[in-house]
This record gives sequence, structure tokens and C-alpha cells, in this order.
Amino acid sequence: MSADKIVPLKPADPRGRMVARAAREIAPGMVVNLGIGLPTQVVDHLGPDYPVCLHTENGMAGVGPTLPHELADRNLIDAGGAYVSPIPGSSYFDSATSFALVRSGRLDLTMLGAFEVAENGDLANWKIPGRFSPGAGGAIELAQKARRVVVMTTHCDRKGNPKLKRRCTLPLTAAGAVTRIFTDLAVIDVTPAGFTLRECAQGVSVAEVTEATGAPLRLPEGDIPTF
Amino acid sequence: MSADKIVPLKPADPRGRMVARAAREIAPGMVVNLGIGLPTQVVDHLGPDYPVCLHTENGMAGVGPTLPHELADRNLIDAGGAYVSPIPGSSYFDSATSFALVRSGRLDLTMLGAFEVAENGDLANWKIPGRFSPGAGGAIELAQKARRVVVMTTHCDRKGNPKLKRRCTLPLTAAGAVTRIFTDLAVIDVTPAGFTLRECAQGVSVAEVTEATGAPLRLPEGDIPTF
Amino acid sequence: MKLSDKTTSMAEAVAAIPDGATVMVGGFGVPGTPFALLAELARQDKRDLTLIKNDANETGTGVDLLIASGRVRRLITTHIGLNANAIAAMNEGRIEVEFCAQGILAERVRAGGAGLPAVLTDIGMQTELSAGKQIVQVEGRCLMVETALRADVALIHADRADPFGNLAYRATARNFNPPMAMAATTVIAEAEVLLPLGGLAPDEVETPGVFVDHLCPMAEITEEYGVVRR
Amino acid sequence: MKLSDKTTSMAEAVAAIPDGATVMVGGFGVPGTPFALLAELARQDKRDLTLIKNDANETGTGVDLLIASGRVRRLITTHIGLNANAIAAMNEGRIEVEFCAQGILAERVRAGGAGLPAVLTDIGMQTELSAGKQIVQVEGRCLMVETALRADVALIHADRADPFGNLAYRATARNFNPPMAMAATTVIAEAEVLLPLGGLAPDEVETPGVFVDHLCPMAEITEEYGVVRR
Repeated sequence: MSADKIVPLKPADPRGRMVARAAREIAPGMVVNLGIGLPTQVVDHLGPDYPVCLHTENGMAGVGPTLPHELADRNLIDAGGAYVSPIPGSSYFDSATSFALVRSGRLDLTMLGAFEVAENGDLANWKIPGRFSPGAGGAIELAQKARRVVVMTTHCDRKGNPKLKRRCTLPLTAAGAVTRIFTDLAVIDVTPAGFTLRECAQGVSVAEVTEATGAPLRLPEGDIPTF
Repeated sequence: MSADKIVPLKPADPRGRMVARAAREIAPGMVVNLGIGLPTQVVDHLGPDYPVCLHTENGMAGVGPTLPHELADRNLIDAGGAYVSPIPGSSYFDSATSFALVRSGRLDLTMLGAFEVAENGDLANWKIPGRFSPGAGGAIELAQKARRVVVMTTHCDRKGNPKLKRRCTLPLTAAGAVTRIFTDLAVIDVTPAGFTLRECAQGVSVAEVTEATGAPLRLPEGDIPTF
Repeated sequence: MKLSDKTTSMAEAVAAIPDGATVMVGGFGVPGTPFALLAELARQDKRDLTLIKNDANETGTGVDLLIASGRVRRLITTHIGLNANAIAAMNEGRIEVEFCAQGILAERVRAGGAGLPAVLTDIGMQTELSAGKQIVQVEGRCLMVETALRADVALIHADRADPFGNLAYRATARNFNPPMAMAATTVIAEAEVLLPLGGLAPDEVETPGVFVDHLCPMAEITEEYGVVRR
Repeated sequence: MKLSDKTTSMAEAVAAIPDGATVMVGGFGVPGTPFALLAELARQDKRDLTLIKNDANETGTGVDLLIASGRVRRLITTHIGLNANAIAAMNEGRIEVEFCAQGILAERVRAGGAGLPAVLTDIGMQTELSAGKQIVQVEGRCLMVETALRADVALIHADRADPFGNLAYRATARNFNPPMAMAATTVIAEAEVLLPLGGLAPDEVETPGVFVDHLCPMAEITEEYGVVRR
């Protein structure tokens, strides 16, 4: 396997293709924080020779593969509670140092989940008043301070309502933070002019993406590539 | 040697007696920072079984005896540049942690040198405008934040002028910080009413101390002990 | 010169904590949570506590022993999503919960331990976490004042320790333990392994014993410290 | 996943530093001063520098190679008493010197590395170090704003390192190195011993390689690093 290539998995399902496509966003040498949930699955697409340093906010750089319970170290988890492993060159540090890294610009990229993303890059992913308010954890600093913030989410919620909107209605995690969104339907950039379609998922039409997006979707000239 | 006794050295010279007397200010279990110069000599009066933790602001707790050059570790100095040694339980840390300890109240006592001490506890020991201005180093935080600040100094300067004054004329290190002064002539407390004589050096009269002090000196009732 | 011995039994160290105390507790999930000290706090029936902790552990374990039994008045935290008791207590108004951004909680605690009254930050400026925060303008920027947090007591979990209270940690069991071990009037550390004085090399110490008041050797590593099977 | 290799020659790492750069330099006295990187900086004749360093080393060594030859415009420091050249240059107005209280210098650098724009403190409030400082009132207390310090480049001395830039230090050679290794756009570390990746245990790392841009193995430990005979 080439050191500079993402493992070319070809998942059959739309979510799997979304994860595989998002993995290609990680350039060699980056320091990356993968949010809990879908973003964590990006790990499966990073081969053993790919030069990347994964950060977890509970205090580790160089996060290695997840371990089954029988091989787990009781003192070594990621921020989602998964038992992880070290790789050569990993380091452990306290919570103050962990967020110093985030706030001071050493985190190249974070991939986060979302309840809502607005066309101005606003992100809401931590609170649904009256229904879900467990606290923001590290999400606010990740979203506000990573050098690049991308979102990975299903295009619509379980009821079929668009998650990409003109404005967020839920409490914000960070304002104007998101630059790119990976969904099961498309890759969409947040630009000064609003949402811009970059790629469509296999078998998904531009019209379907436009229909499922809760804000105007700009189409660049020329063909829209497929992922 | 008893674990709770300071080594009973009996120096013949007045400075030596001052240092020996000051050493008795250190209670068992204290964390103590000894300023550069005379205060450092207090170490010679702390026996191997005396429970005390010496701190040096360049990043060590549990400072052990000074070593001759041929036994020195090139990476292990105190803030005065002397080559020191560890003792069982010593620890090393960075400059941020070192002053965190000072500012957060974990330093029980500091003994500092002085150019001037005022009867309100003001201390000047870092700058003589036009003549000596190398910077304050760690003196300001030690003087402002140690739980107890005592001064060890010759009673007068080289020209015979009193160092204990009504008010400091030199730039302050800290205001109202000093609670006790050890000199070659006396032990003097800083009280709300000003300087109060507590002890006289062997062979020194109360009149001599009063004469050498640049501010009113209160005398408590009863005999003044000798050290 | 020698360093003093601060070893204390958990029962004795915890006995000195008064009702109404503010207690910082290390840990992020299971790693670094001082379960033994927390169990002792519950056993001694301490009440009306204010807790400062990253999370609320899971139902039935750690600080939930205190929350579920009504011993906690107030909780300063970042995320309590794994503890349904804590969420319910908050929603029903039985405990008051103050949420911080996680790194800001760490910095507020660190500031407390570093003798800094406050830090200035723009974190959460455009979110509801900024509600009620004092704003100051510095060099043309609007910044929020995040005041230092100190506690009456910090409960710390260490991997190795010596009798002077020098501490070393394991892997992601560090988390909030090092900053909290500097930020309380009384710091009580439990340690899995108690080494003799000199057993921790000076370069290996992560929390200098100067910050620690009581060092409590652990009798056993109970099941709560183990790998969680979900 | 593997971690990238950041080993660079000193000549190459230093070549990227422009004239006019702000450079943080670790060290307190001899221990922790990156003499080899400083010699390379002088050899490449970098000019118009702003240095941030605890002290000015001694005459003829360390940063004095830069100060005595007129390469330094401005120095932010705590104490320069052991360097008569630096004192003279200051008195004659050839370099501008800003003095900080030592722990406040450490905190300003740490704030820079922690992405905090400023900290609030009462240190030096009643001294001339408070001159010109912004005062804010928080919860009834008057506090000084101490703004964060960041640099274009930090020059760091480590004892051991691996190719990813993970660093470990020795004894009192830590001092300003750990906070400075977090507070610059480009962090260049020299290391006495370069271990292979995995040669430093994750628990042993003091500065995570994430903060380090260039790791320069040292060819030799020159006399300047040795015990000073006075």
C-alpha cells in the first residue's frame, strides 16, 4: 500500500461511501480529531502506513486501533469511551494540554457530527432544548478552533427534514465554523455565497440533493463528480 | 540527631549566628524557598533528618545538598546557578508549574535578601535605579505570594546606613510583604505598629539596635532574648 | 533534609471533609476517576456538596453514588450524557448544573492551581455558554472573563505515588487529575501503587508532592476500575 | 496510521527563520539552553530579532552571541544580571528590554501556547512592573491584564526525542522549554538523543510531538552544555 494513499475501500451502502469519501479529506501529516459517532468510522479507511496523527480530547495524540474488551487497557480510552491502543510515537497528556493543542492551532482538521448546519457555516450539534442537553463536552472548542472544520452527517434527520438550513434553529456550537459537509447524498462546501454542491453520491441526482437541502444550493459550472 | 531539631551549629561570627537563628524559623514539614546569597546558607543548618522541602524557582522541589564541580550534574542547578543534588522524593518541573506552586499558596516560607525593608513590610531588593537593574527574576512572586516572607540581611549597608527604614526609597519588590527580619544585630518583627524588637545578637545592646535602625523600634515588655 | 510522610487512610482523609464542601474530582469516564475515595465519601454520608468533575460517570458508579442519593447540590461539569440519574436530577431541579466547555473547565481549574484569578478567552463567545459572562476589551478584542476554580478538596487518582505525595499517572487516566491536584486547599490522592520515597525518579513525577496533602494507598483495584463491557 | 518524520538538519530548520523574527528560547542559565541552535542562528547572521528568554545567558555564550553582535533589537526577559554585554546594551539603548516577573513570563508564554489571549493577575500590582498595564475589575478585585506571548519560532533543548518530535527533558533543563514548545508558529527542537519512533513511551513524553515542527538531532554535546567552573 502506498504511504500517501487512503485505503481504497469501496463500501456498498451510502453511509459507508460517505465515510470513505470524507477519509480522503485527510492530507498526509495532518493532526485530526474525529468526533464521536460516524466520524470515528473514518479510522477504518486510514491504512497502517498513512501518515496521520489522530487526537482525542481526553488526552492522547497518535490514537491507534480500537481494541476488543479482552485486549483493552482499562486506562486507555478515547473521548467516546472506546478502548484504543497506542502506536509508535503516541503520547498521553492532561486535559489542559489537550485543549491547548486545539485552541492554539495545532489541530489541522476536525470532523464532527451535526444536528443542523447553516449556509453561513454555523453549526448546532450539542443541544436540543427540552429533549437533549447533556452538555457540550469538547465540541465548542473543536468547532471554534480547529484549523478546518468539516461535518459528516446524514443529509436529513430521521423524519426526513433537511439538516442543512438557511439558519440554525438550535443553540449554536460555533458560528461560521464549518467549511465542508459530507453527507450520504453529497459533498457540499460552505462558501461566502452559501452552500455549493461539489460532488454527488453514486446514483444520486443533483435534483435530489437540491430537494433535500433546506437552503439554496449553488451549482458550479460543469459536471458534478460522483463519489 | 533528632528529626525535629535544627542542627545546633554555633557559629562564632555575627553573620553565621544570623543564619543559624533564621534556620530555626523553618518548622517541620514546611516548603521553603531560600533566596540567592545569605539565605542559601541556611541549608547548612538543616540536618539530613529534618523534614523540610526546599523549592528552587527554576523547577525543583526537594533540593538536596550542593555538589562540587566534579560531582555536578550539568542539568541540575538551583536558581542561583549552584549545582545541587536530588534527595529521595525530589521532583523536577517546568517554570510555569514552579510559580503555580508559589502563587497558589503552596510555598510556606521564603527567606529573601533586601536592599531596604520598611516598617509597613514593604520590601525593595531588585533594583537600584541607574546602578543595578538586571530585572526582578522570580523575586516579585516570591515576595508577594509566599505564605510567610522573612528577610535576612545585614542590618546596615556597606556605608553604615540603615536598611530598615520608615519607607522604602527604592522601587518595591512587594508591598506589605515582610513579617520578620533577621540581621546580624537582631530579630525584628514587622507589626501593625511598626518594627518590634524580638531578639538581640550576642553582645549587641538594645541601644545599638535602635541606633542602627532607620525607623522607630518598639520594645516589648520584659527581657529581650539573645541569639 | 528529608521529605515528610503524607500517607493517610482513606477513612481519615475523607473524615476531614465538611458537609457543604466544594470537591473537585479527577477522571474522564472510568480512567482517572477515584472510585475508592468517592465510595468513602458516600459511606461517610457527606452532604450538600458542590462537585467539579468533567462528567457524571455512569449510573450506579463514581459520582453517581453521591448524585443519586441526593448528596450533591451543585455540579460544574462539561458533559453528563452517560448518567441518566444526573440528567433527571438536573431536569427536575434537584441539582444545579453549570456546564463549561471542556478545555475551559480545564483552564479554570488550572488557573485556580496556578494562582491566577482568571483567564480571558473567546471560547463559546457566540454560544449560550457566554450568557452572563463578564466581557472585557483587550487590544481591540472582546473577550470573556473565565474565573479560576478552586475547591476545598480535590480527589485524585494516581497510578504510582510515594509517601511525600509525588504522583505519576497512566495513559488517559491523566485527564483532569494533574490540574485538579494543584487547585484545592486539601488535595487527597489515592494511588494504585505506593512506592518508597525515591521510588519515583524526579524526572518521572507528574504532580509534585508539594501540591498533595494526603496520600492514600489503595487496598485493592475494584471492579469499577476495570474495562467496561457494554 | 503512522506518525510523520520531522527530523531536519539544524542548518535547514534555522534557514527558514526570517530577519526580524520573534524567537523564544528555552533555558534558565545553562540547563535547557539550545546552544547549538543559537550558534546556528548566529552563523546564518539572522538580524533584527526579538528574543523571549528567561535570562541573557553569560557573556560570550548562548543568546549573548546574538546580543553582543547587535543582532537583537528587543529582549523580553526576567533577569540579565549575569551578562554584562546585555546590561550595557540596555543602558546604552542598543537593545530594548522588557522585564517580566519570572512566573508571569512563564504564564504569558503558556497562555500563548494554550490559545488564551490573556490571563489576569495581581502579581507586581504595586510595583513598577505594573506601569502601563491594562487594569480590569473582576468580582470587585482590580487585576492586571497580562497578554499572551507567541513567537514566530521557538528554539527548544530536549534530552530525548523521537522523529515525530515527542520530547522529554532532564532535571532543571525543563524550565521554559515545555511552555515555549507550545507557543510558536514554528517549533524547532534540538535533542541530545534521538530515539526511534516508539523509543519514548507515551507516558514519558513531556512535549507531545504535535506541537513540534522540526526535530534536530545534535551532532555533539559541546563544552557550553557542560558544568560551569566559576
